[in-house]
Amino acid sequence: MLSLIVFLPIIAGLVILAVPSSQKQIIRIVSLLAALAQGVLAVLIWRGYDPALPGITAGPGGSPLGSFQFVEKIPWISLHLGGFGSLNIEYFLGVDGISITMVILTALISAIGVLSSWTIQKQVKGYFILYNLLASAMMGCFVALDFFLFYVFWEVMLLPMYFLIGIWGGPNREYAAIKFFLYTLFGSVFMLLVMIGLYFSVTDPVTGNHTFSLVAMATQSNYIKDAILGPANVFWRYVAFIVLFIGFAIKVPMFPFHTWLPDAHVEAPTPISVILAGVLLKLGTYGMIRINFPLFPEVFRAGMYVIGIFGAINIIYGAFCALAQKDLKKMVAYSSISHMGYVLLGLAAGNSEGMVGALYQMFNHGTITAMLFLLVGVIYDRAHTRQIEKFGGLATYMPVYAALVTVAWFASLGLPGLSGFISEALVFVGAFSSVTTRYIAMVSVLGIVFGAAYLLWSLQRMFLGQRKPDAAYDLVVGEDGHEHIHFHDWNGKLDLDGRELAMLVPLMLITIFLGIYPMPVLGMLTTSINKLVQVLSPVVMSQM
Amino acid sequence: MHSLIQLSIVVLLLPLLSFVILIFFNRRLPRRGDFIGVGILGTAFAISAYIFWSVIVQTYDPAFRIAWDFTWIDLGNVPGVGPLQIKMGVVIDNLTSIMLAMVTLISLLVHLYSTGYMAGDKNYGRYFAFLGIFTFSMLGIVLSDNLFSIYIFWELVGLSSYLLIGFFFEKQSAADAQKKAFLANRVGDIGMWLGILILYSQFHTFSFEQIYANLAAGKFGLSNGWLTAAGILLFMGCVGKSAQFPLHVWLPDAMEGPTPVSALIHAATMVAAGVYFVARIFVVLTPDALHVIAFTGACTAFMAATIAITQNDIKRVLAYSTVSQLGYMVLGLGVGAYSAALFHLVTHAFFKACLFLGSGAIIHAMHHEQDMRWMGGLRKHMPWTFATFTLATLALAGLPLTSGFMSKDAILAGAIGFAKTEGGGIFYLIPVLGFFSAMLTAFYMGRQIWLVFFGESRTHLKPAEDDHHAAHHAHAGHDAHTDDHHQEHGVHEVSWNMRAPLVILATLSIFFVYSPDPLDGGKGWFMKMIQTPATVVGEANHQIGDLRTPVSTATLAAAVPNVEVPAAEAGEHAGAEKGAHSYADMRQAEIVHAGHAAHFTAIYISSIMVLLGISLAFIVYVFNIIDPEKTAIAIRPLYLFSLNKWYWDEIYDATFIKGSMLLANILSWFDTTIVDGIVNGVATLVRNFAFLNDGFDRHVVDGLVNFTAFTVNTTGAVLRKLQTGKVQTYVVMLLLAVFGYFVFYLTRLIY
Amino acid sequence: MTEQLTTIGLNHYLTISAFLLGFGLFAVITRKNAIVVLMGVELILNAANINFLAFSKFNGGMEGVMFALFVIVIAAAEAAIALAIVINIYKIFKSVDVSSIDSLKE
Amino acid sequence: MSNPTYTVIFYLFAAITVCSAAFVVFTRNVIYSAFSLLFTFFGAAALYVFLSADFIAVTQVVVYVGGILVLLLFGVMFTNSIMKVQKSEVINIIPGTLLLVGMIGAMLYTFYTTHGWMPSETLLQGSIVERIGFETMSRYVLPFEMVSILLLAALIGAAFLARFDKSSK
Repeated sequence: MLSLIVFLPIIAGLVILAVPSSQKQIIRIVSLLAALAQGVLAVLIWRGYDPALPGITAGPGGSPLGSFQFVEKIPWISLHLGGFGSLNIEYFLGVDGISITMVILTALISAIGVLSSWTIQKQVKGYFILYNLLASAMMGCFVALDFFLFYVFWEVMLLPMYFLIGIWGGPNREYAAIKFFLYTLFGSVFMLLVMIGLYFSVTDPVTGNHTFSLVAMATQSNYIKDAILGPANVFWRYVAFIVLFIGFAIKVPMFPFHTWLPDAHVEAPTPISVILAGVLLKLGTYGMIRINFPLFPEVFRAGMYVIGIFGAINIIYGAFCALAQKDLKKMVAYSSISHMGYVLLGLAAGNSEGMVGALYQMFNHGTITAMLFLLVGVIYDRAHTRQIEKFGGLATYMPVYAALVTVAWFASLGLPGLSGFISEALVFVGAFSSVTTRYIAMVSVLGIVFGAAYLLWSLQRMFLGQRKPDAAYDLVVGEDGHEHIHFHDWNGKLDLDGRELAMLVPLMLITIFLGIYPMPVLGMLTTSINKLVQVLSPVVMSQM
Repeated sequence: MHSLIQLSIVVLLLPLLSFVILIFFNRRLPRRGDFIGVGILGTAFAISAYIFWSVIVQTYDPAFRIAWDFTWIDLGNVPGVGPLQIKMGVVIDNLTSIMLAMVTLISLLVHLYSTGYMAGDKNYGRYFAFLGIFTFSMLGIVLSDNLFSIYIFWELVGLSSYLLIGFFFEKQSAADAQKKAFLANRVGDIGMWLGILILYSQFHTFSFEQIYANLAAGKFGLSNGWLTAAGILLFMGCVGKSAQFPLHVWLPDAMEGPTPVSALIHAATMVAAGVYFVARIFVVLTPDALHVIAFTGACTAFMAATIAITQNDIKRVLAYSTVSQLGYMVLGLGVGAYSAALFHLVTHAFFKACLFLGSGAIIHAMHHEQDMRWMGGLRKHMPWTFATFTLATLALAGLPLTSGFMSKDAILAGAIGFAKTEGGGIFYLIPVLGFFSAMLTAFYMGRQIWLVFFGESRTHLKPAEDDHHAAHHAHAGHDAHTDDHHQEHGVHEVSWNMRAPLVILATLSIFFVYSPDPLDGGKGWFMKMIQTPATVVGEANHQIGDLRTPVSTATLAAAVPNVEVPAAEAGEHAGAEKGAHSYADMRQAEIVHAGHAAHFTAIYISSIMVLLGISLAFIVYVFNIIDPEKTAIAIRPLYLFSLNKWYWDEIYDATFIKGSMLLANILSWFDTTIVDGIVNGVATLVRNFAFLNDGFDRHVVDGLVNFTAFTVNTTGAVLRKLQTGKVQTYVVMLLLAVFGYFVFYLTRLIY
Repeated sequence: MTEQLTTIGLNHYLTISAFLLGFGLFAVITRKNAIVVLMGVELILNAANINFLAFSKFNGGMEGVMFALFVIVIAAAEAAIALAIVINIYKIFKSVDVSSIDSLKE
Repeated sequence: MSNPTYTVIFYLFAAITVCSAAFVVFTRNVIYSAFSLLFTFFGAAALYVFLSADFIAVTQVVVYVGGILVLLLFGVMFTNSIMKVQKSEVINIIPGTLLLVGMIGAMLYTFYTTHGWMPSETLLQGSIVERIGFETMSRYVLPFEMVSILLLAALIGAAFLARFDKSSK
């Protein structure tokens, strides 16, 4: 099941490989079908998922079964390294509460991305092959339970992203692409070191030899006492936590490591921005939840407030930067920096409310930001510019677009009734309830106002009022006597066309539904999160 | 589930239904579906009228309360807390049922009125949809039984107000106003949210009941300072929503919206929501928090009144008077005159809605002329409007026989009592400010009446091209129905669907609706039904147990004629009635007692003040004994100070807005220059190191290598001769090699 | 000696194939005309065939025969391809002079 | 087998083969060499018959004479004007000659000095067509199939290479 959902896009990619590159429509349809099939599988997994099983750590008897679901566990690589002993790598997939939502999100966003890639004209074949590879790698990251496998998917993900930005990107694409690539590579190199260190300090309780299994690693009793990252080696455990955290924080992106994001977004084509903001950023926080925190709980508890402070910086700093942007897409990019700050804050809270909020925020941010970038892409297709000053009074002429933008913008600023609100609220509830992050939460509440400020301001400048004299479009009086606007070299539908609606409306419905009744997602989360909070709580640590 | 609960949920959902229908299908429906909005609201009002009837009239019980809730979010078995659910719910008590009836009634009237006022607008259908969602959110606030859902509907009210203020979004001013309103509300909401968080973080619940029970049981884990902070922070929500100083600036700008919207949202209901919320959380407010609230209210009332006297825009005058009246209510709550404040909320809702709708009628008749300086003499042309407007004005000014008189006087009495109880001194500032604002109110309302309705028409005095007027004609389509010539004969009485609401609202501003005794609201049903709940904080003696035990207290409450009795009887009889009237701590009891002692003092002073104000208005505007222009010049600085609204907008613009924009620019510069600069710098550093390394490589390592390289080079030069590129040459070499091996093999073979 | 000349043994065939091989190599090496080079190749293949068949004849196995068969088939394929290539070369270089085709040089 | 006529015929064909091969190599005219190659092939076929591989001989005639030679002639006609004698068409003649003489000499020396050949007493007798068929279908079926695929590929490849190229026109 999981292998299928992971490798389906790659299969589609191979099929596309066989299609002659002139058959653009066939290529698109093939990848769309693959994405839809993935979606169907995701729904099946969702239906078959049992929210009662906690996950996070091994179930009874140290085996993942009974704790994780849809588990696929077969030996993959087994090398004998002489002095180092033997290297056992497993092909180990499985989902629990914290990955099931991400799996669904990934399937959803991939499908949306394919639809949005319909307008790509340059080297369609290569584009979609890389796209499908990327989709597979992302899905793999979320379901991999073997650290080595996770790392493989993690690295595989980089390359297509690099090319997709570097070839299909905007004018300054090479710079953005190489920046993204180096940043992430920098992070993952450390991850590799920590991974090897962990391998040699963890033994599988069942077989007794070293293992990469994250499930085994998540149980502190599996650590060899005086191994390099064993419980005795406090210093190295701290170092490992920090470098691992940096590796993930780059993906999030967290404050000092965030500068690749605006460049990448501004240069990337719309579907890639959607994927990037919708799924890739989540990988950072997902990695923290899956790997960073449960493997080093005591370090996490020591560093809670630092993470919280960085989260607050992300929230407020991102909001301010967004307030100052002139490029709409850059503004949205900074807004997603700000919103990922909420995730960090919720994680730093370390209690169930906060962590549930953080995970729910990951899901909602995926859908909402995807919506934002799609909407930005819509106007960019028409006007070939994203300068906010170049618009004005659009609401009069593109009512549907204006309405959708309003909903998306309000969802992004956390309006009740839309999903973003609940997650932010839960994050704040959690962060405030935990004594560690209480004051941080009080500061970061400011983010609510400034978030509203930049979003409403851009909304006003672009859609309300009258057309600006130097706007990117002309006013023409149509045959019906009313004034219409006309974009230079755009002869498509003025307002949203069917394809764009097909991309946006589902996301919008999800946002509204989850804003009114969040339990479908939260119900899957809570058990695992409560288990995770237990794992992270000092009580469990003291027991061993 | 109690039948009233079901009905109330129906009431809550009906306007939402209207919103959904109209937002999607208004263009397909006849008349853009306005009848749907009106009809649905009519139904909603009928149901809530039934609720009102069965709660207030049938079960005549001050402690009436039914609630129902359901699990909205289930967080499972949370470590350290245990099973944790976030519940949503509905509560119906006297306050709720009264608010329910009030909101639906005014909303219905505004819907009806708008069918006339907004007729012909190009977004006519959307307008009714927005009214629908606003009513939905407002009812949500009224019905909520927990802080979380109140916060949700709070924000939704903000949203609908945003949408409605910016209804004419082509106007830049409207777009600015809606943004300003939303942001100002957000600032308030932050405080409110933090207050909610403080309470939640201790009790892990949002429900009023559980929070109060826990507080009363003294389970609050943090220091008392936190509790006061919680009260003040929660109050900040009210500051934002009901436009209290210092966040009042958005309300006057909100007048950019259509006038019926101003009547519904920015006079009657939404701004009152803040006061309602403070009343809901009244019991958690510590005395210190109450002091803050009282002073805020007093300042607001006074400041707004001083601003109102110099405004020329008819709607702005009313807006500032709204701010001022809201200040009264907050003041009332602050001083502990709980029921008086809520009484004023209701009465004010009716007469202020009447005033706004009347001004709307005038503006409509004057073809979107809003400046009072160019009106006048409308008395003859619009008798209905004149009558109702005047009646509402008297109520607002607080003359006897009106509803406003009773409520305002009750508040002021409470203020005096409060000052007395708190031991005078600075606290006397509050009643003083209150009375002074009462005088100012009378003055500016008299001025308005005179300028608008009396004298001769001054339309011709108006400067030829007036940007204000042009701005009104700017929003397209809105003038479709108004012929552009606005001579006097264009002025005429408005049609019935705009007149009927005026009449109804005016009727509701007369005293007998509320109390048999025109001089004492305390004798009326309202003050009996709405009674001060026992505080659960401060020096509370924990009587939370019998705070809300309906049945036993019902008969008692019915038996008690009016409010000061329990305080009196509290002295005589045993504490049975204490439970009944729920003065959990003596402080409140004293305040109320002193308030009722000060009842007639308040009446006298306020009547004198009102008469003073009205006579001043007459002196200035009717008999022209004092010429307003000359006065204005005489006290020019004060005049300008008032005319420019105490320069609040300028101050905020200079400090917060400019400041945050500056900060934003600085930070983004920091982002692109410093942070990114560091990143790129590291990259360059690495590259330079690479170059350095390369140089070392070339000069030292290569130095050793070069000799080998040279030899290799020469041999290569020789061997290159053989590289002819001709296949056959290669074949020759190959074969020579083979031949060589062959010979070698043969020699081996031989020897 | 006469006996050796009159009774036809393995060496006779080997001698013939040796000559064919030598001539073929000579042609491949020295001739400039690509066609003639091809002919040389054919000669070499024939030499090989003769050897195959001779050996299989003189130790009674079938392997040599089969391989000869395959060699013929492959020779046919090779000839076809090679000639096609020659034609292309002629199209491009307007000559079949092998020595003038030295783009392998740089 | 010391049948004199047999011996004579063998020498005759051997002479035809070798001489025509020499003529192929040494004549300067492509057409001549092509035609004399014909004789070489026939001679070779005859020798195959002597080696009691008559099927191979027939194949040799059919494939080489019928196919390859015709191909070669076509090639010649495509590339040269017929009967034209090309001047200076030999390169590195010295190593060529050396190799020719050396190789042949060395090989003959080897053949006639080594007595390593020990012909088994069971010689290949009679017609072997049936056995070829049997072997082809049983033991050499995989090479057989591979060769057929190779032929197909060669066919397509040749057609592709020598196709009428529009772009060059």
